[in-house]
Amino acid sequence: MDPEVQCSQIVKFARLEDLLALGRANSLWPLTFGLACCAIEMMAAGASRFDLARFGAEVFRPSPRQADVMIVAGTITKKMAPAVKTLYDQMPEPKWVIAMGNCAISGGPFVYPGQYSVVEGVDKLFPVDVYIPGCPPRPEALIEGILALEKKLTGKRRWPEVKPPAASESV
Amino acid sequence: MDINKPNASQGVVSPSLLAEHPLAHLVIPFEKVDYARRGVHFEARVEPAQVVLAAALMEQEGFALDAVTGVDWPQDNQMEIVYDFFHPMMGWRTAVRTRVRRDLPEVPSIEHIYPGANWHEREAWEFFGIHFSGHPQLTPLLLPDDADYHPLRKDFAVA
Amino acid sequence: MNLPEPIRLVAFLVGLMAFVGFNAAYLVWAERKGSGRFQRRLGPTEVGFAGLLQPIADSIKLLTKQLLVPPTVDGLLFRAAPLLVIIPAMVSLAVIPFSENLVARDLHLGLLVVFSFGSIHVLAVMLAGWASRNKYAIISAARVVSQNVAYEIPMLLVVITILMTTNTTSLSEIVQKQAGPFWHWNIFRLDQNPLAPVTFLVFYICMLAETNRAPFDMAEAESELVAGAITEYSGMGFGVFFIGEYANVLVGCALATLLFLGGWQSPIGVLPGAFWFLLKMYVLIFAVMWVRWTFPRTQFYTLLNLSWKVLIPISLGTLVLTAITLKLF
Amino acid sequence: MTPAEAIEAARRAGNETFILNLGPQHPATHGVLRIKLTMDGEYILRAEPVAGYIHRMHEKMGENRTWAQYLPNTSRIDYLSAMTYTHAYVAAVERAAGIEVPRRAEFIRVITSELNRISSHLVWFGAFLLDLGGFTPLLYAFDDREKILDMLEAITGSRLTYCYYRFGGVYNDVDDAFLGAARDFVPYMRERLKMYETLVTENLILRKRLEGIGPISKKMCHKYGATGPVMRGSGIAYDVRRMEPYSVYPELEFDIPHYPEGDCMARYRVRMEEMAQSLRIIEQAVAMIPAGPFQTPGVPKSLKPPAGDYCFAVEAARGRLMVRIVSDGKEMPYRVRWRTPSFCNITLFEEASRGMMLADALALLGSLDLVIPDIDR
Repeated sequence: MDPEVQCSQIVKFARLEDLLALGRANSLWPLTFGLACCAIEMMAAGASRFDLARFGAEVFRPSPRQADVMIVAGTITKKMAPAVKTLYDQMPEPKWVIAMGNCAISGGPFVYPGQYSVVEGVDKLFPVDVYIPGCPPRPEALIEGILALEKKLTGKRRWPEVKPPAASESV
Repeated sequence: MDINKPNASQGVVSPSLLAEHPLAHLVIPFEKVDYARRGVHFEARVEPAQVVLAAALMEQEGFALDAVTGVDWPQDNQMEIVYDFFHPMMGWRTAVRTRVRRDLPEVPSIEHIYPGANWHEREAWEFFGIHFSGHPQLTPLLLPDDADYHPLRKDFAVA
Repeated sequence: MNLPEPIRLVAFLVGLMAFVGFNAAYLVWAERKGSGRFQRRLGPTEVGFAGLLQPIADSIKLLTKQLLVPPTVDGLLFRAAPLLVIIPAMVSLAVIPFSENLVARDLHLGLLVVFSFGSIHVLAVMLAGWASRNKYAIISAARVVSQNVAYEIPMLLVVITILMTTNTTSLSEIVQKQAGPFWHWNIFRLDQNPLAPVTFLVFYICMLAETNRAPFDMAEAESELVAGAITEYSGMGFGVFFIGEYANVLVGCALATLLFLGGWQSPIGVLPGAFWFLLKMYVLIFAVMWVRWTFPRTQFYTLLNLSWKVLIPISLGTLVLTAITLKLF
Repeated sequence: MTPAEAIEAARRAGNETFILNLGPQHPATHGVLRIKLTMDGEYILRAEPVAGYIHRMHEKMGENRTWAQYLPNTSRIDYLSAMTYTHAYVAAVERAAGIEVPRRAEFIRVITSELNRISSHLVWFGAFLLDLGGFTPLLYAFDDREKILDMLEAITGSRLTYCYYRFGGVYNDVDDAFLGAARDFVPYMRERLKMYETLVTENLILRKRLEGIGPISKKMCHKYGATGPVMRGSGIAYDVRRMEPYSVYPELEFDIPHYPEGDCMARYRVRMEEMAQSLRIIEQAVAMIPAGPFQTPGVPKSLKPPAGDYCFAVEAARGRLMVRIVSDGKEMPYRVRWRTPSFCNITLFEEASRGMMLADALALLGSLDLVIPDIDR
């Protein structure tokens, strides 16, 4: 056998990786971790009208051991930061983080010179996969965030992406 | 339960209509204040030492504690503490104010009369540094446990 | 179908494993779709047609999750507990006759086998709770033990009344005795047991409590004990408890069908078969899910009082009543 | 046996107690409230709530923004009844600066506040039953709530944190579509309340879970200053809309439901009947709303109310909300103090939950209807 034959020419790895990614993308179990106003919009997203169950994401697991996605919905304060970090570390490995709302992205409306108690953005504590802007973002925005996370996992987009009209066109 | 019968409290007696001043008999002078203008019916200015007596009188008159508010006046080197009370039956509102020195703010605690004041006073201590003597547990309530700064003081720079 | 014995046994074993695996996955799907319908929303619809691939996605994800064994945990017991949850359900399924000759091993003492293995489930959940060294898990372990002990007794008393009326412990014989049109089923045999429907109800309630299903889900009470005894389990450890729970619901409903609703007998007495057995079983399982999504959780002491002060007297009463009716008529 | 005896028995029996953290992340706390429970087996010996995990400096922000810039903050303190919080702040500043509010704006404020109260009670109803283990009512309650949010979104533009009131009126006018939708919503919601009555209130398991659990006496309410449905559940018929009448509430006909028992069931019934009363208010307000301006013209952009301190009290969904503002004549408030209802309601949890079992203590916590940023501000 030719010594230089690369393993990848013989064995095709892609298929299994795609299958696992597809399986993980379609059953993202969020951790019940509502902090403030965005938590109410997260509950509304789980309710009847904007049903998260359609994407297999409606099983809100209270224990971090059984959750895949940590949806940080609300403001992280300096007193809460260590608790959030421990929760993130307790989650088993293929885990993702959705920063929902301006507070989780950058501290939101509570950032001003001389502020003493808000952590300006969750990405200061641990890496974030999807950012959903809004204060609070609408439930559709949360579903769009979950679709974006699924696209990040599988590379394929489930529904056609609605591109906002470019500035020049919307005259 | 008789929710259809209009309850007694519907006809609240506005103090301005009362002939004689309802709190006149109290040892601490409460003067009448224009409610529509200030939102309070009666107001009294007391010395820090009389705060406990004022609270006891309010308790005896059937008032409930509404809030303990600290205000920082650096220009005249004083801190003001306002105790708000509301009457669940008659709907009256009273405010008791005291002024203490800014560098050593010290006020006796009314926690033994109104247990609800425990958290109010802890918060005032935490944000202004006003020491409530006799308070069982003056530790930070809303700030992290090791917080040693008092954020609501006017001269608060980010620690 | 008289294959040589070892091949037949292996075929049945594989068949039962597949049956339990398939059932656990698609009962979860049915529960999510059902709960969606109860709650005016669609269940999983995006994953495959009407969400049919959802259980497969869930199992793939659970299988490939990292299995976290926290350091403060009692390693051996922590790993043993999930196994102990699956084994009793599998073994009792081996004894349950799906139809005339479709039974893995038709033991003469089938009923006793099912109940003796049924009690291992309690130990497994308690072991999980104890081993994970988590305060919530320990509280839930204590709750599971007292709840199952309280509900084991009325269940066995009811089974004894059935034994008296059919005087056999072999499950297939019990079903054969209920042959003929549906008023021959034990639930309608008022001539032998005047309170037959009541005994069925008591058996059904006890089965609900045995498998920790709402409104008696004190062990895995989400809103109080975070995730109850299985808080520390992640990935497939948690998945196995899920399968164990649904397998136990399966065994419980199968037993209820065998003992009361005439196993594989058809209601109009013609062409009995496994179809009728599965139909009745799934109707009962639907009722279990229905109950879960309508009722809030009971308090813990009301739950225990219900068993000690209500169900046990009732089952004792029916036992004595059946004995009298059998003796006199 | 009374809680005190339970503690004594535990201490005497020498069985060691353990500390259970109803941690910042727990399904039953609906937010980041942490309660340190000293437990003896299933019984709670001492519960110590620890707040501050979502302290967002609302009072500090009041001092470095102008009067108008502070408006968005007011609806983020208690995002479930955001209208009433903005109403309290705006009315306090109007009282300070002596700004007149046209009648039409007052009626719009009443209608939107009552709609917001119903949507807040619906979230409480769903979350409370979620704590008791019933999953389905949450979805039904959110279904109705979406209808209210659609109405409010049509005129305010946002679903949760409305910043709709301005000094001297409201942001934009209310059109007939909104009034028609509000008018049709009242009979629809009455039907739904009847359905909740049969689905949940008459459910035997629920009654057993709530009746006689978590008794809160009048004295306790008085000592801790607990107000709102908690106080009305203990027999004191105190409602700021009646005791310190504001806006156009004196002209409207509605009752204050109150029950003497003081247990979880009483608080549950008070809130359910309050929704019915709010519907009555909306019905009358929609009928009586006059035409005319919705905002007083000529309110200066950079407002400078005269020096002094003013306060205004409003009946928020969770109880008595009092804002005390101190102005020193400049364009920025000197001090803004929020007396929020949840802050006072949580303080009685320690005394009320002594000696209870864990499940009952969580039913009591749910019946207090706490919004955690309301406690921490």
